[in-house]
Amino acid sequence: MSTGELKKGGWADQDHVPGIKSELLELNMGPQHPATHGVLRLLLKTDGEIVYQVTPVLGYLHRCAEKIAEGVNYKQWVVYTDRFDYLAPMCCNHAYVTAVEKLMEVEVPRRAEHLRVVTAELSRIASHLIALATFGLDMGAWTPLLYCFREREEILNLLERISGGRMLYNYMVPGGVRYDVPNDGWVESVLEFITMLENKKIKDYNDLLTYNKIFIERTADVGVIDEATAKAYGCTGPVLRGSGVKFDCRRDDSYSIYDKFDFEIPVGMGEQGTVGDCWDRYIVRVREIEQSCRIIRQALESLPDGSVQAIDLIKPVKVPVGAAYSRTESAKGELGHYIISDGGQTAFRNKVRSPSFCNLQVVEKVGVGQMVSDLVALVGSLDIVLGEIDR
Amino acid sequence: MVQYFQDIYAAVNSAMVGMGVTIKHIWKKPVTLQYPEERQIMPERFRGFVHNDMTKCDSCNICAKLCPVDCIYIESEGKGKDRMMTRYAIDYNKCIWCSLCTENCHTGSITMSHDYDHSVYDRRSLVYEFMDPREGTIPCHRATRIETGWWVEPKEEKEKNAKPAAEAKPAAETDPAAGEPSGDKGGDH
Amino acid sequence: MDILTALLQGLPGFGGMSDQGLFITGAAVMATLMFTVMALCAIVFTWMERKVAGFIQSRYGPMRTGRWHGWAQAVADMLKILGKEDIIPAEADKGLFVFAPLVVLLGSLLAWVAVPWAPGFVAADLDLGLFFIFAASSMVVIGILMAGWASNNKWALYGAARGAAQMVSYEIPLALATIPVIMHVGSLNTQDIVIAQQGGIWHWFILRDPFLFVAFWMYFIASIAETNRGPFDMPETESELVAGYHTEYTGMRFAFFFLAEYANLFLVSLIAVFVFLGGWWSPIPGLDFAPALTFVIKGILMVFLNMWVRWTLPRVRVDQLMYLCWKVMIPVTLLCIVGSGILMITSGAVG
Amino acid sequence: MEQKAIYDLLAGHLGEHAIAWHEGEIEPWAEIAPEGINPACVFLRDDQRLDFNQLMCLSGIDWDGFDEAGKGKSLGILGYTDEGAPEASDRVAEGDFGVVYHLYSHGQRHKFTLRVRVARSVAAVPTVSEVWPTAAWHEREAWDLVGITFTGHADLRRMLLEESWEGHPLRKDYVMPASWEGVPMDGRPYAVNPFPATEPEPKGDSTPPAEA
Repeated sequence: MSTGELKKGGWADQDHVPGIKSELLELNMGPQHPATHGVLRLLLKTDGEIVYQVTPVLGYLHRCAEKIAEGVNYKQWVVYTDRFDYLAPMCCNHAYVTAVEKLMEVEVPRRAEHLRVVTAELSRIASHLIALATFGLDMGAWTPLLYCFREREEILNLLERISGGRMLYNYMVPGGVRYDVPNDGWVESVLEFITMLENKKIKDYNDLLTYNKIFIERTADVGVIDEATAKAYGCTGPVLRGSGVKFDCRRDDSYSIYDKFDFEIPVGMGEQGTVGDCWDRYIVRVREIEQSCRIIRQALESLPDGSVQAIDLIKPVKVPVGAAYSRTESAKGELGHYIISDGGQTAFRNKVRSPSFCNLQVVEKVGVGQMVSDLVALVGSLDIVLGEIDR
Repeated sequence: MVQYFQDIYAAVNSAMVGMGVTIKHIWKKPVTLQYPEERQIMPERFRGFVHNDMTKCDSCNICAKLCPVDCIYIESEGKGKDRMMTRYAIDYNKCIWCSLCTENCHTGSITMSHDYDHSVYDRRSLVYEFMDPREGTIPCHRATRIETGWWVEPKEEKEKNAKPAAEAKPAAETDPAAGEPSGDKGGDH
Repeated sequence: MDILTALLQGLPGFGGMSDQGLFITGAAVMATLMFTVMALCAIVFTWMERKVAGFIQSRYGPMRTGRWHGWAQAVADMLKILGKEDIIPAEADKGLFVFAPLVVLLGSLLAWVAVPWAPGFVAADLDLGLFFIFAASSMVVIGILMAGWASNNKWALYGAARGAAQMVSYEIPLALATIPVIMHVGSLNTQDIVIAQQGGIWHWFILRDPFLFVAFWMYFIASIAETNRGPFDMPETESELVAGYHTEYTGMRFAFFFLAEYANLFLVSLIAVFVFLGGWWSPIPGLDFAPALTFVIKGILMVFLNMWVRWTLPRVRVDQLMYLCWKVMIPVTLLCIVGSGILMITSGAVG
Repeated sequence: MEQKAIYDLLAGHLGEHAIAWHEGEIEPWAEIAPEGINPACVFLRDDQRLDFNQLMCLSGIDWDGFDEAGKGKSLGILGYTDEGAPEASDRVAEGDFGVVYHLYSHGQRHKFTLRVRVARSVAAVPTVSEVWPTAAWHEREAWDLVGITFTGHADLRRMLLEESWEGHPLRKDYVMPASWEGVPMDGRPYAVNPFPATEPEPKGDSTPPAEA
């Protein structure tokens, strides 16, 4: 049944028994619900298992980050960017410092750029692992969750060794990174880890989840976001690529030193169903993990010597007057910062364009006509993080 | 019809493959640690609870200003040579372990410790007062400090000592075999 | 039951009892025994489930309570759950709400009476034993519907509706899968079914002919669905329906559901054992020293298989579940009946 | 396509609604009159040479108190006093509101920035949510936090804040609430630790001792 037909009237709108008016069932999915990945609330109107209307209600995790940005200085606000997408904080750090540096027009040391790329890609892998894990969990597969968390734990350990933080790193500063590589064989550990991940673990995930027939049945042809919808709704990241659009900020709007590396952009090809279904979005993430491993290997093998900070850490960051929108490819999609500077130490306005915020909006359209179980699959495959949506 | 049987075959086959993966893991050693007995070794740069060494701190207020969440409270009385620090407190309810305070400390008094295990029954207990009430106020001015026996590490020396000190300290602490777990020191109620 | 009655007669003080009195006393003893076994298996299997899940997932599971691998964790949990506040939602249908867990528990408890633990050791040696088991366990679905409706919670209602559809449907392949065995035995008596499998592993029904082998796996899949466990845990589906039909239940009433789930799990495993896997007979003929123990060990292995499946596979969607039942399992089980029948005739087993 | 060339095309289409072109900064931008924003966006999306099929970002801005001189002397935001009371100011806010649109074309691979400025007394801009559906949420957020009305928006409700919230926090003259629905919201720090340490701290040990 197409969306149009469903909206016009289903079983519920008809007068089945004379004198008894049937209605759609209003259902609150969240804010406390296992499948909404945090404190998202979806107001559903359903007829049995079929969803007729989805209205996301946001704001349960709103922390006034943009207001705070007008009160703290540029270096202090790096700390807050960690808290947006707390599953890939390095990517958020990277996005913010890129935006500040764009305004400052400062040259970042090469070594720092390499370290930024390595840590951001590790963070991206960690985030994608969580995405696989929680998507599997939404589909009822418990065990991949623990396996993915096990590998994520390794990444957290690696990032903890270089930055000191386990989850919220505060590692990058405008003009470089805070610390150089620790002298305890960190580079070797990272290489060892990504080799293990590429060779063994991804195969495990594929065996256990990706090519499982039940999983394919649950995700293929479900929640199809076609290319036009994805673009119109501003979807980015794996959601856009899952719809078959070969677009990646790292390649097509290159920032940092991503143009120096050789990697591919995986896109959804409708292998198990239609292009842009949940399975495509899922497999894009799996393949991106492999590509991230490639980038990390290249970045570490060509790690140059030198300093890691262009600006003295002790000095406060002053940004010349101007406004710039800078976008980067975070784990969830295009993470943009629009910074308006008045020449002082504090941003006049800092708007954050978070990928999950824009990706989630598509639920309003695509969620209609799905079954409740498929809606769970759809929300899971969008891989949203509420810290980023509500900011 | 062929598709029907192919689907059944795919379902059975992929289920068997998946079950092969899980049964393989039953025989492997679990990766989790039994927490209070086994602890992860904290890396050198680990950012635990903030610690301030009162013998070095001269109440310059930079850490309080740099703190993005205003969790450091410093109070002092008097001016110039007679300035006395009366309170140095950190509110761990607010602290976000960002380590910005340690970066600009010119005396090197404020550091990130390796302690992370710090549960309390009353959240007001997490406002930690670093000054011992019995020792009274602490002079802030350098000359006065040297006169009264409080010592401030000179800046040049600090830079020289910074690296070996930082490396030596965690080595002793992170070894789980060396002594009791750090959480047991302070967490007794 | 006969053995028990005979035993009781031998005991001092019971000798002078009338037959009726002996029967009632025996029934009471048996019922207590069964309930204890049920409660015990819920405790043992929750612990086992956690350990199995733990080791499958690269972790230990409970390790603290009771020192050795947290063996007392399930006991502690049971005590905790009994001590919890009993909440009945204000808008709930109180009568149904209170009654529903009892119906579920009763349904699974009743079915236990026909389980053949050892030669002659069965609570009620019914001529229609297997039929009785299936009939009694279908009462569970009424309890689930009652619970979902009475909770006055939309998620619970969803869970109940899904659960009813699922369990009613899956009873058909569940029963159909056992029909080839019944054809071989020529009896529905549970004792007879086991006795027919005497003589080593090659006489077990699972290995008698290929159709019975398929029928066993059909039974296995249907039994997972019948016990509402993953990958067919439609009534609960914690990632979709929060907790399904028992969303609003707490304390003792929740414990009843919990108890019934694990009792049911063990029950269907035991049915699989005595119908397909030779009951109390050991795989090698002549080693039948402890029939009841063999029976229970086989049951536990089946429970393990069940858990292994649960912690591996993702959950199917509710319409796919129905597809699987009506379009795959029922045709296949029917095929098994026909095929097995033809093999019986060609091999001359029936004249 | 060059940014300036895009603007020329746009200006040719819009006429008087295209106010100015700002070159020479890090990010060049075109200033459009509020009335012209909808035709401008439709043109930018539908013209095959431009093909802006994605709205990257839409930001609402309160330009009140902005230091044009670039000395960093913009008006600070109002917070809480040390006593925990909301700071207040007698100043009447007068700056304009602005909306910034960042566009991207997947086909042509070029970006463009549009800016709109409206007087504080008007505070209304036509919606572009029919041009790009993604604008609907961005506009709701801008309405919620900055208080710019988007005329023609189908569903202009609060996005991140509670429906009953008063004021728009990202306005520069926003006064922090003293309480919300009975919950005090003062920025007061915790009082002195009622359980201070009695043992002197062991020197050199980096473990902060807990309370007694």
